[in-house]
Formats: sequence, structure tokens, C-alpha cells
Amino acid sequence: METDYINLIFEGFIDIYNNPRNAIMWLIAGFLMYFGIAKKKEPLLLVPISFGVLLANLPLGELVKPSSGEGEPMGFLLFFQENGLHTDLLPLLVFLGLGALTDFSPVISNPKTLLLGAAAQAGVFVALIGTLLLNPIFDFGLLEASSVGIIGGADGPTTIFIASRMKELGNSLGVGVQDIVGATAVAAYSYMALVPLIQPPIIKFFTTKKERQIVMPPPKREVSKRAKILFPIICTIVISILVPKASPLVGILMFGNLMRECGVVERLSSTAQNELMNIVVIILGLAVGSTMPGEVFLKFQTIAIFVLGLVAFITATIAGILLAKLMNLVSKEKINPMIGAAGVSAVPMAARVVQEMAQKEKPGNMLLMHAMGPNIAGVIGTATVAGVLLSLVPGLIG
Amino acid sequence: METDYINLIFEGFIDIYNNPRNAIMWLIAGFLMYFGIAKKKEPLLLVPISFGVLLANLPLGELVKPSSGEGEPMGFLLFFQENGLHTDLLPLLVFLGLGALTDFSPVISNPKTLLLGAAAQAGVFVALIGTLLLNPIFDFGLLEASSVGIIGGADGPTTIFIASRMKELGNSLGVGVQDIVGATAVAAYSYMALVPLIQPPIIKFFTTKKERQIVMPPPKREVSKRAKILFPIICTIVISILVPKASPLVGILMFGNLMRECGVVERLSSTAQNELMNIVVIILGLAVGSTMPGEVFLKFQTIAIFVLGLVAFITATIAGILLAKLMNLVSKEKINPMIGAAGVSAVPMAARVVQEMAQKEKPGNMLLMHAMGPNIAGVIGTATVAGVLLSLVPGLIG
Amino acid sequence: METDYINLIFEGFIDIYNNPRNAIMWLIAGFLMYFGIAKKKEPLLLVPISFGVLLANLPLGELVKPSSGEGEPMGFLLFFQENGLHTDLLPLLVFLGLGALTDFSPVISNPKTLLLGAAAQAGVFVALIGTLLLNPIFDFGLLEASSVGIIGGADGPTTIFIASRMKELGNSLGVGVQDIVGATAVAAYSYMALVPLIQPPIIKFFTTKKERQIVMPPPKREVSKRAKILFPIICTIVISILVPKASPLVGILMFGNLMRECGVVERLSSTAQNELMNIVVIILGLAVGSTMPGEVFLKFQTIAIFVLGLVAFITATIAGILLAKLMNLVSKEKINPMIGAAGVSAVPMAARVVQEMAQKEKPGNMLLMHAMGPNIAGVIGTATVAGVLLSLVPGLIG
Amino acid sequence: MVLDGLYMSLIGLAVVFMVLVFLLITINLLNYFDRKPSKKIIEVETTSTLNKSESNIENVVAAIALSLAMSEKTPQMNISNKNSGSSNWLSIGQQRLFRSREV
Amino acid sequence: MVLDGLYMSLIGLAVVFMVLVFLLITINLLNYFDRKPSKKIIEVETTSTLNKSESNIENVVAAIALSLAMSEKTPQMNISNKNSGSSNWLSIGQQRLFRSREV
Amino acid sequence: MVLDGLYMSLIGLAVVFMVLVFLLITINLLNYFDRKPSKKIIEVETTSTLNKSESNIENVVAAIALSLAMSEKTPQMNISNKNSGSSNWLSIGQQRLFRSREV
Ligand code: NA
Ligand code: NA
Ligand code: NA
Repeated sequence: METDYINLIFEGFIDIYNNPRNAIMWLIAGFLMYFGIAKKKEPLLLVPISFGVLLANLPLGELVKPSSGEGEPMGFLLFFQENGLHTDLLPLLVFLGLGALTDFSPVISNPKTLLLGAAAQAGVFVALIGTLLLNPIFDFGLLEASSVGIIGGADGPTTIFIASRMKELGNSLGVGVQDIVGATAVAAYSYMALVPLIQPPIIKFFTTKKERQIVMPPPKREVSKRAKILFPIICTIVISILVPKASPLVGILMFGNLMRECGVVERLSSTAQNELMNIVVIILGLAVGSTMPGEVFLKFQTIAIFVLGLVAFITATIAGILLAKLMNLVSKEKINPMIGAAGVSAVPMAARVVQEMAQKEKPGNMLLMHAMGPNIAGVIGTATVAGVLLSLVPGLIG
Repeated sequence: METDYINLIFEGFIDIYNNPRNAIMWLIAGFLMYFGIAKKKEPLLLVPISFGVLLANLPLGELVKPSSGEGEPMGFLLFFQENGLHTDLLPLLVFLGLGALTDFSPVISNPKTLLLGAAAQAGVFVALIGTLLLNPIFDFGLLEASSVGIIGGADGPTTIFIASRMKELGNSLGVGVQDIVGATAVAAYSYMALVPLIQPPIIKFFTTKKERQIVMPPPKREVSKRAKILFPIICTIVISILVPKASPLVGILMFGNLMRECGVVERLSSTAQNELMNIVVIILGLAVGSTMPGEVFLKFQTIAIFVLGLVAFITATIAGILLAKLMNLVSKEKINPMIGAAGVSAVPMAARVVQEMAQKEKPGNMLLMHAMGPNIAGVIGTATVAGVLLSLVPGLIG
Repeated sequence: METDYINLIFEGFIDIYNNPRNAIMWLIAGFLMYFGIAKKKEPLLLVPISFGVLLANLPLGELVKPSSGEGEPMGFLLFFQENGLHTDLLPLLVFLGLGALTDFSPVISNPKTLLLGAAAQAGVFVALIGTLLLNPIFDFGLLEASSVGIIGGADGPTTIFIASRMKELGNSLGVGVQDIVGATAVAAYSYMALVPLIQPPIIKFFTTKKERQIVMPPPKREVSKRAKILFPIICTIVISILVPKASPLVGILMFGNLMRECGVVERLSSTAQNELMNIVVIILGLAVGSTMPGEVFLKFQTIAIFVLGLVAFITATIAGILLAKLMNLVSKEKINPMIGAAGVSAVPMAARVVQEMAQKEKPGNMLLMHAMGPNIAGVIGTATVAGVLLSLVPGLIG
Repeated sequence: MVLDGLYMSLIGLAVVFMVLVFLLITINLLNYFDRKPSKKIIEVETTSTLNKSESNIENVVAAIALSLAMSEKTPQMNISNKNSGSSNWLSIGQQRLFRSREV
Repeated sequence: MVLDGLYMSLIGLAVVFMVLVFLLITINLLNYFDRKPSKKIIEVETTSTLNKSESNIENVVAAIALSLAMSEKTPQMNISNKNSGSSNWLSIGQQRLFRSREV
Repeated sequence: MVLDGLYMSLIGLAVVFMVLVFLLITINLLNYFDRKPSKKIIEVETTSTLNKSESNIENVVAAIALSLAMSEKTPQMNISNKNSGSSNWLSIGQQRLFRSREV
């Protein structure tokens, strides 16, 4: 019996001794907190995620352990993993709120920018192929490659959505699959936060000063309320016909947007944007963070994921710029190729980066609203790509 | 393999070709949206319901399909159907908010009006019998008849509650039962929205001009805080003793009201009325809408349901008016028989209709508070009827 | 068939006749409502709890009955018992909100007060031993004793958490265990509300007038934002290493506090404190109340629980005072021993009691902030004790 | 089956009227006793007159001063209104506000 | 497997472009019909008078200034409209207010 | 069983004191290092300039008056900060406001 008591006091220390990687994760959690709190980078997600990492790596992992037979329910965070992540509920509810927060009028008033949002998806596929090329070293298959690629979409909930689905898919088919939900999510949010550091040098390298000084006049015509109401409905139908698997992401995003724009359900829209969003973000962040116990996260693969994620961001930026330049060759109405870089999503960070660079190159050149077009189009593009991945991958690995 | 890709691109079109009824449902969804948004009729429910209809009818039905074996969770909307509708959670949580939003003092200060709320329940039973009479044509049984009848209660969540229960009851007993949850809910909300069109001609037909001009003085005495606090408690106990099956609906409604009136849990009451209500309404609306895939909704039965629902509304209105006239025969304190029409519920629309008609017939005759009595009593009456149905139906079909 | 109808009308009365204890519970529910509403004692919890008691004791118990085979889902309140209490979700989410509501700076600026919060835990163990001593009379085992003891922690959600766990533990191991979740929760909240009556005479008895007049100067140094941010992180790690089983309670509490203090996720913190908290409190209160049907609550054991709970509160108060006096013997910086009484938790009631007594004994002696130290430390102490109980009890009863 | 429906309707309407008549009687009783208010719950009403008597203590000003000065700039002001009643737990965050009331 | 990836990428990018081109066409159609507005839904627009100046993209800077100034002061104006629309059920609590509106 | 209880109590109280003593030591260390602040996280503090005067206990009465007056009128001021931090996603809706800040 006395051994029990001694065990009681030392079981925590013993667990740390046996699983030193968990203690290392505390440092990583601390670093993410520092990044989120002191540096104020994506704090709304990084604070919950980082604390989730900490909680998942405490001795004995009380918050992430499965239900024991002895009247102990499953850990608090495991509950949300199983009932929030694996069911897609949390990412989709975030999408609901994002839809209610997003103003699509830049896309409606200048639909050409949709193409720039499409171009940026090249980043997803370059990273996907890159991941497959590293297969011999890191044992990445198509499932992992899809999850890593989608980081290039620069869209947190979509990344979480796809990575969860790919993990589940592998598990259910008995195909070996690494658990990289947490790593891809952290990579996505980190690079989204770092967009102001990542993009400017790339933009400068791939554009001439003259190009960066191209002035774009304000759009000629304002978007009618009717167009704003019809847009989410049409968008849902068109994308769902062409890529049915994208319909959950696109449909819920657009439902949120319809609530915003229709003007008669203000109280629903407000709750979707605020209280519901906040509740979901707290739980989603903790749940995602808790997918990263030390033995899952501390692998060479994780470094590869971060490198590939950066490649994806860079490629997406380049693709957007190059298409913009291409469009300038064929169209007489010149666009500033910098706005192509905003196609990576990372809403609205990437658009702000463009705006600031434009101001420096030529004070008074207001590109923000022009950059919001590809910026938001990138969200739609990435949701479409997610649907494509969900359609193709099961057939290819089956 | 290449076939796969071609499939990918065309599977949406093929699905539409195979299920053209789904595309017709888009039009119906669009009509409901127009009704909710442009006409501002019951938008808080009709906007989510209509978008739910749309989402449930997109190609391949991603949002309403059951969990595949391959790592795909069940569809987002099916999840809420199973965990929100079938468990009664969502309708009851709406009742919680409604209780917190309702001021019962018109009933407390003039309890006679409770009888008018009872009379209007005749509409429920007339529609119920009518549905059974149509059995040879539409194959409606007692389960469907109960669901259709309750439309006459003019109370959205109660309708959803009863229709879900009846469907589950039939499925669990192996009795054939049609899935009419969506149709009855849409009928109920639609007619509630149309009360200002439906009721005035009926009221005019069944009352004389002299009756419509009866002036009712304001209630003599205001309701004490104590009475308002005791009312929900007493109401819960009395109704639950007499009709135990009504206790979930009545109990939760009255708990919401106690939070409102007790004055010491303002923060809980406010959340129940606003944020919690909004979250529940968004999800409930989507879930109800998603019970209407084309093959379920596009039947002749649906037309019958709408016709019978209208009959129920009309009969309820008539019954309320006639009882009011009857009460005038025996009581010396005359009441304006128009307030009997408010007994159908459709809070507060029906009471407003009465007020406006009263103003037209005799400017200055303020009937609103008098009409709120039967109006709210109708809610209690319909919840009681729901309990009666839940008590009797299983015994009769077993 | 006609019997059915007669049954329908009388089944409620018959049920009351067969289960008269349920009707007695209405009176108890009424008393709790009176206590919460008219006396304004802990209304946020007692109003939902008392209505939960009422709902659980209505005829036929519709709201707490398990799912019948016949298409009836489980009762609304049973659903929340099973999915909210047994899973620990609701108590932990309350802890999240409490963390976001709590300012730990009194503890940080004067960490010595942590010891007073530890001393007060003596109350838990005295009540625990007392409960075991009453085993021959009331058939209380170690499981019940732990649940009763934790009442002395004066911390509602922790009490609910431990009592639920102990019940589940007993059920899963096939050890006989009484269902005392409701009784302990009501005892805890009642005595927390009664702290202003319970503590002053004890404080007077165990201190001299001179001691009560000891003036404590305001803390020398303010707590930096950095310290406030680091405190929850450090606290989580330290306690989780020493008592891993305490990590859910402490970890979630501290996550809430980090959201509060970090300053960059204001919207999450606000939602955790307000809307999320309110939703959880409504449901938690109802669920806890509904664990008290008459046959569970109306036992002599319940009286014993209330007596033992009072003993626990009294002992906790005494222990805090005595340790404070002891500290005065060894330290030259004198503390007013009254603040030891605040170590029982019951935040912030106990601290207020001390402040008021100090004002009466010596006007101008501001003890509030000094008393908040042990007050909050008592929360941490009780969470730690909860962890100890969870660690030891399974081994001892297995 | 139509007969079942008729039976149900008859019984149903009868029960609904019975329930609401019972309720009518109970409310009338309630109103009857409410007109001659007993001393028992009267305090509900008096206490709820904006909680006037809540602050029964001398020297509150200084206390409030201390606490408010420290807390008022923090963004949780709304909590002070939301926490009506005297809950321990939920008012934990108000520790500094120290709204003096008859504790 | 890398070949799979290449195939996927090719098809994937093609599909994404196809989808967004379709969307482009649809929006252009939408905008085309929007310029000659039918009478049907026009009332929607008139009711939203508050948003009128919302997309007047000339004078943006001024607009931003104005909106910022307004948004900072009354960040929850939307709450006042919370009960927009004319829902029966959800406005039940407002029965006493009796805001006279076109029922 | 009572013996079990005694054991548990002894060990339990010992563990609780041990935990809180550990915590005491840690906080003392924290406070010790906090007095000589490293440059590392100092910016956290500078950014929170708004809270600087939080505990300036002189002039409290005036502070109360001011703050109370403010809090009563605008009980939901905190909502204006709801979007503090610089999250991409959650500030997406504010795209038009374009509050110029250090991106
Ligand atoms: Na993107
Ligand atoms: Na009704
Ligand atoms: Na305690």
C-alpha cells in the first residue's frame, strides 16, 4: 500500500522520465504561446492550440487518454477530437462563421480576380508532389501528401478538415498513415502569420518596379444587394455540381455568407460571427493542439512538413504573380501583378501586404480592394481543391 | 484510371440527371428564400430551412449522407438531424428560449382567455380527422395525421417535436410511416407567416360589425412580480399532473420563463433568449431543411399536407371566434370575439392582426394586450395537445 | 380502449400516489427556489438546480427516463446527465469560464497565502473520515466519503466533478455506491451561500480581538503582466507533475485564466466568461438537479451528508485560522488570522466576510485583497485534493 | 382508423379544456392570494427595487475606491451587471469590485 | 505514386480553373442582369438604406474614416437590429413594445 | 476502511501542502526574475500600456467616479476589443476598415 502512495507522488516524474519528448513539447508549446501572445501572431488560434499542446503532454496525459473501464470518461480533449474533429463539425462551424464574416463584393465586382485565386492553388500541388518525392526518406504516402499540400491553401480550417479526413481515410482502409493533423495545422497558421515576412521578397523578385507601380482605378460599379444575396446561392450550386465533394465546405461557408448579406437574420449572423465562432475556436484550437503528443510531433517528418509548407506558400505566391503578368500580356486593362500574390488566401493578411507594398512603391495607389478579390477567391479555390482531393485520393490508394 | 477523372468531373451532372427531383428542390429552396428574404416572412427560420433544403439536394448529397465505411463521417446536416432532431434537443432548446422571451402576464391578468386558447385546438383535431379521411388516397395513418394536425397549433417547435416523434415511433414499431417532418414544419412556418392574409376574411365572416367594435377596457390590475414567478412553476406542475407527456415541452418552456421573471439570473435569461437561441435556430433550421430531399418532399402527399394545414389554421380561427361569441352569451362582461382568433398562437402575429382590425373598426380600441391572452394560451394549449397525442397514439397504433 | 383514456387522465395522479416522495421533492425544489430567488443565494446555480429537481420529479419522469424502445429518445435531462455530467464536460467548461473570470494576482503578489489555502483542505479530510465513521449507520463507503469530503472544498464544479466520478467508478467496478451527486452539489452550493452566517462566529471564537485588529499594509508591489501570463502556465505544469490526476481541473482552469491575462484573445475570453458560461451553467444546473428524484434524495443519508458538509466547512475555516496563527508565531511579518478563514474558497464570499469583519473591528483596515489570496489558493488546493482522491481511491476500493 | 381519430379528438379536446380550466382556477387562486399578500415572499418585491438596500455598510466608498480603481479599466465591466444575484463562483472575477451588499 | 501525384495535380488544377471560370461566367451573367434590375426583388434594396453608401468606392478614404469612427464608438449597433425581420416566435417577448410596423 | 481514510487524509494533506509549497517557491522565483526583467518578453508589457495606471491607488475616488460613469453608460465597451490580436481569419470581415496597424 505504501508503494501506492510513493507511486502517487512520483508517478508524474516517472512518466516524464519515460517520455522525455513530452517535456520537450512543453518548450514547443511555450514557443507557440510566445509567438501568439508576445508577437501577436494569429493569437486566436495559436493560444488555444499551444495550450492544447501543453495539456496533451502533461504527465499521464489525463486530458487525451481514452476512457478506462473504471468509470473514467475519455479525456476532455480526446472527447473534442473524436466528436469535433473526426466528425468535421468544428472546422465546418468555423467556416460558417467565416462566411458570415466575409464580404465577397470584391470578387463580384471584379470576377477576373477569381483566376488569380485559382493560380495560387499551384502551391498545393507542388507541395503535394514534393511530399511524394520525399517518400523514400520520410515514408509519406498520398494521404500525407494531400494534407501537406493543402497547407499551401493558406486556410486553417480547410487544412484541419483535409488532414483529419486523410487520417481517418487511412485508418479505415488499413493503409498506414502518419498522424500529421497537428503539424499541418500549426504549419498553416504559422505561415499565415508570417505572410508579411514571406511574401515581399518573392513579390519583389518576380516583378519589375514598373509593374509594382501600376495604378488600378477603383471598380466602376458598386455591387448591388441583390447580387450579394444571389452570389452565395449560385456559388454553392455551381461548385457543388462540378465538385460535389467540395459541397460541405463551400455550402456552409456560403450559408454563413447568405445570413450576412440577406439582411433579415442579423441576429443569427451576429451570433455565427461572434459567440458561436468564439466557442468553436476555443474548442477547435484545444482539440488540434491536443493531437500533438511528443511521440507524434517530434519526428523528422515534422520538419519536412514545415519545409514543404513553406515551399507551398512560396510557390502559391509565385503562381499568382505569374498568372497576373500573363493576364497583362493578353488583356489591355492592366492589373498590378502584386495582387496575384494575394491569391494565396491568408485573408486578409496577404491583401494587406500588397496594399502596403503598393503604398511604398507609389503612394496613393490603393490596391487593397483589388487585392481582396484574389485573396477571397483563394478561399473558394482552396475549398475546391479540397473537394478534388477528397474525390481522387480514395480511388488512388484503394 | 482516366475514367475516374472523367467521372470526377461529370459525377455531379450524372447525379442531377438521375435525380432530377433534387434540382426541382433548388427552385423550392429558392422560393422559400425569396419568401423569407424579400418578403421578410419568418426569416429567422425560413432562411436556414431553405438553405438546408438546398444543401440536402446538392449532387451526391454530401451533407446528408450516412457515414461511409471509408473514414468519411456522416454528413454535417445528418449529424444534426440525428443528434438534434431525433433527440428532441433542438426543439426543446428553442422552447427554453421562447419561455425566456414570453411575458405571460396577459394570461395571468385575464385567465378567462385560456379558454379561447383551448378552443383553437379544435383546428388540430379537425385536420387530424381530415387527414385520416384522406387515408385511401394518400396512405396517411394515425402517425401522419397527428403530425399534420399539429400544424394547426401554429407553433413551429411543437410541430417539429411531434413530427419527429411520430416518425421515430413508426420506424421503431415497424409501422410504415411517411417522412413528413420537413413538410409539416414548412407548412407551419409558412402559414404562421401568412396569418395576416388568412385570418382577416375569416374573422369578418364570422363576426358582425357590432361585435368587432366591442371595446374592452384595459385590465384592472397589474400582475405582481410574485404571481409572474409562481405562474411558470404552477403551470408546470398542473399540466404535468394532468398530461405527463406534455411535461418536456411545458416544463422547459416554463423554466425559460422562470429565468426571465425571477430577476436574479438575468445573465442566464439573456443568453437563453439570444446567443443560445440563435445557435439553436441556425442548426434547427438547417436540420429541418435537410429532411427534405427531393424524393421525400416531391409527392402528392405534400400538397395534401399543405391543404390540410390551411384547413387546420382556418378551423382554429373559427373555433376561437365561436367560443368567444359563446362566452358573450353567458357572461355579462362582453369580450370582442375577434380576440378568439388570436387563440391559434402564431405569437404575436395573430394578436397583431386583431389589434389592427380593431383599430380599423373603431379607432382607439386597444385590443393587443387582450389578444395576447388567447395568443399565449394557444401555446400552452398546443403543448398540452402534443402531450395528449404522445399519450394516445402509441396505444392506438400498437 | 376506454380504459386507456381513463388511464390517460389519471396516470399522473396514480403516479403521484405511488411515488409520494416525488411530490415531497416539489416542496424541496420550491424551498431551493425560494432560497435562490427571494433570498438571492447563489441564484445562478440554485435556480436551474431547483427547477431540475422539479422536472425530475414530475409524474412519469418524462424528462429523466431512458429511451424507450418505441421511438422515444431518452429524457432531455437524462441526456445532459449522460453527455454532460458523466463525461465531465460541463464541470470542466465551468472551470474554463471560472479561470477566465479569476484574477490570480492576489496569490502572485503574496504567495505565502497559498499555505492558508492548503490548510483549509483539512476540512475535506475531516469530513471524509467522519463519513467513514458513520459507515455502520448509513452504509457510506470510501466513494461516498470522498464525495462528501469534497463539499468542504467549497467549490461547486469540483464537487460535481468528484461526485460524478466516484459514482461512475463504483458502478463500473460493481462496488455498491449511493447516488449522492445531487445531494453533495446542493450541500456545497448551499453552504457556500451561507458562508456569511457560518463563518463569523467561528472566526470570533478562534481569534482574539487583538488578532482581529491586526492591520495588514497593502502589497508592496504590483503584479506585472508577464507574471500574470506565466502564472497559469507554470501552475498547470507544477501541479500536473506532482498530481497528474488534477491536470484536467487545473489545466482547464488555467487555460481560461491564460485567455484572460494574455490580452490578445479578448473575444475568446469574453465568450468563455459570458455566453459559454451561461449556456453551460443552465445545462449543468438542470442536469445536477435532475439527479435528485425522490427515491434517491429522500433518505436519511442525505441529512447525514448535509451535517457532514457543514462539519467540513467549519473544520476548513478553523484549520485556515489556526495555520494563520501558527504562521504568526514563526514569521515577524504578522498576518491577520481572519484571512485564514478565507482559505475555504467560496470565492469571493469568504473574503468579503473577512473584509467586513475587519472593518467592524477596526475601521479602515482593508483586508479584502489579502483575503483573496487564501480564497483563490483554496480553489487550487481543492483541485489538487480532487486529484489526490482520484489517484488513491481506485486503488483502495479495487 | 377514422373512428380512432374521432375518439382522440373528443378526448383530446376534453383534456385540453380540462387542463386549461384547472389552470384558470389555479391562476384565479393565485391572483386571489396575491391581492392580500402574505409577509412571506414579500421581500422578493422589496429587494428587487433596484437592489436599493443592497449596500448597507459604512465606509464603502473607500473600499469601492480601492477595488474599482484597480479593476475598472479592465474590459470586463459588463460583468458587473450580468452577475445579478450573489453567486460566489460566477462573481469570482469581481473580487476587486467589492460591491458592498448585505453579504 | 509520384505519377499519381502528377496526374492529380494536372487534373486538380484543371478542375479548379474550370470551376472558377464557370463561376466567373456566372458572376458576369449575374452582373449583366443586375444592371437592368427587374422590379421583383427591388424592395430588398430599398429597405437596406443603411448600407447605401457602403460600396460607393469613390471617396473610399473618407468612408473608411467615417466607418472606423462609427464602428469604434458603437461596436454593437447590430444588436439593436437583432430582431430584424418579422418572426413571430422570436419577437414574442416584444409583445408589449408593440412597435407598429407593417405586419 | 476508516484506516484507509486516515491514510488518505495524511497523504492527501501532505501532498496538498507539498504542491502548494512547490507553487510558492515557483512564484517566488517568478517574482524574483520579474523584478529584473529580461528584454525578451518586455514588449508584452509595453504593449499593455492601457493597463498601466491600473493599480495607482492614489486618487482612487475620482477614478471610481469616472470609471463608474463610463461603465454604466457603455456596459459593453469590451466588445470593441473583441478583435484584438491580428488574426487573419477572424478579422476577415473587417477587410474594409483597413485599420492601419503593424501588420
Ligand atoms: Na487559398
Ligand atoms: Na397553438
Ligand atoms: Na477550496
